[in-house]
Amino acid sequence: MSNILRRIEIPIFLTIVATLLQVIPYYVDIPIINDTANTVNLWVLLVVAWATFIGPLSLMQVHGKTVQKRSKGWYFSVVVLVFTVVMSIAGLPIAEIGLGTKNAVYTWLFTYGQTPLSGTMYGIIAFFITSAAYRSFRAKNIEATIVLVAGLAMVMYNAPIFTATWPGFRTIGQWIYDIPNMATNRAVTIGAALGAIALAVRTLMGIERGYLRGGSD
Amino acid sequence: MAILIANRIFGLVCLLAIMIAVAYFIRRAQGGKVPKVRRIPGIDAIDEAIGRAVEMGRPVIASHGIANLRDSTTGPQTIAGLSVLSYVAKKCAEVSTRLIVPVRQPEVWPIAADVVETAYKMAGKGEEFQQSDIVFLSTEQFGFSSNYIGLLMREKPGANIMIGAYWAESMQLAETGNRVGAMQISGTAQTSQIPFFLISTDYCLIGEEIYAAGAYLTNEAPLIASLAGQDFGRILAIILGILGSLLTTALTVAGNPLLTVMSW
Amino acid sequence: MSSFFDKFENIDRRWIYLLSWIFVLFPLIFPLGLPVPINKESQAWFKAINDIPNGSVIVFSPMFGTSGMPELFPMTLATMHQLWSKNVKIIVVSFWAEGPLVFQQLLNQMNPTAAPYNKVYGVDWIDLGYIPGSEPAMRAFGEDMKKAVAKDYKENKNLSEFPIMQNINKASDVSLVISIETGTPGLTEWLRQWQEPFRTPIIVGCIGVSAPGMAPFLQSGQLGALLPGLTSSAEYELLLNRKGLAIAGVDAVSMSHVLVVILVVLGNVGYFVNRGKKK
Amino acid sequence: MELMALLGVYSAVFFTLAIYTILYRENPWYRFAESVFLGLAVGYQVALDMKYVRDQWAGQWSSSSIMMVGYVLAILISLLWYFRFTKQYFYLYRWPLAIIVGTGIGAALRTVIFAQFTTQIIAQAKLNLWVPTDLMKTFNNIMLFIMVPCVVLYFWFTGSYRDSGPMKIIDKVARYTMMAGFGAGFGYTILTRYSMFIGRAQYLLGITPNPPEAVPAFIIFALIMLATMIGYDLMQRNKKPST
Repeated sequence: MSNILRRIEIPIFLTIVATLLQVIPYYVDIPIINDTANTVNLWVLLVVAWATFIGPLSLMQVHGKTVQKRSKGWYFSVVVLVFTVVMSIAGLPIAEIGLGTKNAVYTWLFTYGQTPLSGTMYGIIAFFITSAAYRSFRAKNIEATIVLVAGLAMVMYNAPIFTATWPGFRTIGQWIYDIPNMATNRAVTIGAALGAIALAVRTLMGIERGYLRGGSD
Repeated sequence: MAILIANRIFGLVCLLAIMIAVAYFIRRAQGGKVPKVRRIPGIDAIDEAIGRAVEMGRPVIASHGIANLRDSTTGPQTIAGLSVLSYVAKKCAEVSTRLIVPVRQPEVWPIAADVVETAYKMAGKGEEFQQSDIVFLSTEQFGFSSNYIGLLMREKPGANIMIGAYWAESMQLAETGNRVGAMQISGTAQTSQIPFFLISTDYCLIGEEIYAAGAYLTNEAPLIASLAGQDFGRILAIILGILGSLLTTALTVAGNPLLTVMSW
Repeated sequence: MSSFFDKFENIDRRWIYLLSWIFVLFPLIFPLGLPVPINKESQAWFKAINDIPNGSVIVFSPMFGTSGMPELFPMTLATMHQLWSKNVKIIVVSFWAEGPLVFQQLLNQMNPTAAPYNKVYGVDWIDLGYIPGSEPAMRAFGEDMKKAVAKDYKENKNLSEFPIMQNINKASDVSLVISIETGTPGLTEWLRQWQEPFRTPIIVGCIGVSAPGMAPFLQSGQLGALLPGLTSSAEYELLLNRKGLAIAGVDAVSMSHVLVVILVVLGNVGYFVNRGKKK
Repeated sequence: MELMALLGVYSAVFFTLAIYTILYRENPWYRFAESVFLGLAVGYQVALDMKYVRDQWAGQWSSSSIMMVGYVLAILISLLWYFRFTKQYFYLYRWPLAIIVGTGIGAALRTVIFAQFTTQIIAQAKLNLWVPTDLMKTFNNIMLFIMVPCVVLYFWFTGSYRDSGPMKIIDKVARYTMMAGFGAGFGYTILTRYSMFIGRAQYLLGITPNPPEAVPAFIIFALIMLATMIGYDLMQRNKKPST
């Protein structure tokens, strides 16, 4: 039994059915398939939502091990575990006992913990960029010089101190944005569309298995 | 004029044409007729970097990005990164150089380990494979990057190869690699990160080049064939665009009243 | 001279970090009041919102979390200010988990029921919270809003109980989507799930990092207007005559960018001086 | 200001500065803040997802028995996610994954051809290469007319025509175009990263509408953290000669 369930064909089959169900009604006008597709789409959202505990559980698995083994820095893992559990429980949607997104602990941790932490975490890159710009942004050859000149032009384009001094900075930056940047990104957009279509074809042919790898084998 | 007016049929025809082209090339490849792929210059750079690490007696670090395998745009990048990893592992096994692989996603770890171990076994050096050199660092983005930075500083690799999906950490890693004197090959399809790889690594694979590199190195027929199908789409896009633009210009010069329909 | 550059080349990066702190904190503590020229992006954004006809239905989507707040929150505040000052119906919905919590922080700072807005919840606007599932969720919401969202976020009541939702069922009932976003899901998903099937116009406010990628959609007209980053937010605040955090921060933007320019130029001068010496 | 809010401001300042200490060196302040971040970031989503499934039940899914069966089925399929944590049956988690991946690919495939392919080509086809009244526009349109196909062709990988002579020129044009494009990316990234830093700095400095109570907290915590880190460094330096 378990050998049959284990077969990779099952998830591949599920993927193909799920894909076709969404695509076909967009081009072929059969109301019943369209309604089914819409309902299944809503149903899938439930399956997505129920997966929500995977994050906390894997985190607890990884950090639980660290605590158990008393590995280096295990007390930081305790911190991780405590905040994961508190945040997960405080936000459970049981308004009857005062939990949920309006819960005081939940909103407090979000406003005064999550907000400053994540804003700062990503903001810290400003420093690394500055030091990298100083160290690595060199006009070594023609290509590097183009990146350098275009990059500096854009930096000036975004800073009012430059554009107020000489509006030309704005014009130059605008040109880089509208012409070479547009051309690059249009090609990238077209390429991404082609990539998505090719991925879909490989999936429908049952040969794209990247997302099914992983786990323990 | 039909080309210039957007409607569903035009899209459907394009979609079907591209899908059929991809499917056709894949079928043909399965029958043994695999299209030729251009050798990406970055691949020579990988050989050079490994050679340099050997000369210096330093290890090689190779990473496949920080994305998982599931996401539709970043998953394929991880797969491309793993394909390059298998090539790097093969080269390292041949010259008996230590290879370290930092991993962020728990689900990718077993695959990375498997890829490297297989490459070592294929080179007849299965006993040299060290599982502890496939290091799981942290699931947290910056936890991963700070550990990776630590790894670079301690091991001082001769080569640092980063191919896959990267986000904000791209520059931290590339900058540190630069500082410890590693020859660096990078590549990502995350457009916003390409500039940082471009300026701070020795060779950067741009965007879709990483897929071509992956397909080229693993020689997996369906992947190469699917590239050929995409190339068909590219040519289609270019021809339509050029013809359309010439037509627009001709009509304008002729003062054709139809143009009001498609005015800016 | 060259020894100066030698030393400078190998300077401890922490000195550069310190310079960054100084160049940002100084103009914040002592505002320089540098002039801010108004450019076409912010004008287009102002106009796009100003031109919405009375009584239209707008979907406003905070597609960002706490990490995007420093750059996007000022424009979110300003845009909501302009929207609430008009007579339009606003549906707030997010496909980023943190979206509703970010919007809650907006409500802590501005009160739509009070003057000058005097808007009634459930009649003039409604907060539908977050729908998990990314692109399929956006599709579901476009197909049938009442099925995709059972209850509102603020009062936890059925959607049919609110007057605003009486005649609004799907994307085709919406005349404009305003998406303030940091990445995926974002514009491309809106285009695929809303604009293509339902022809809904879209305008986007985004972080600077995403701005270059928006160019092809702006040029093709798929994207109606784009407000990229903090500098444009500041210009927009000026247009609204409602100075906020963006205008307060724009001096620091200028100074930090000056620092970057100086460092890059110095780095290159050093590079060429040293290279010349080696030759 | 009430106590909890004041405490909140102090924690927000503490966390902000604790993250910034990494700029000086790796240290326990940073590790602590990082751990809290990790815990919170994973925990908050549970609330929103669970609110969604509860609301959905109260909405359409409890309206008829067929819908109820569908809802229960969703729960049963979702249980398979958690087999990931078992050694023996982990592969069952691929089933819900397959359904979700398929639905996602399907949703994208419906319209990707319009949104990212044909519309872009139509925009390209509308380029007018001769605008007598506006020479700049003529020039720009011609540039786009050349640059876009070149960059698209740069990513052409298969077939033997790829290595022909004219392609070398196209590759060059494409690379120069992209370098300028990536320069633009660099410039805008600087704006975003500094905006984030500025946003946090505005909080630390209590600039309205941020709470002014942040300023004393900023000074206190900054002094404590700097003192501990620099103090530790000095201690280490003094210790060295003796060892």
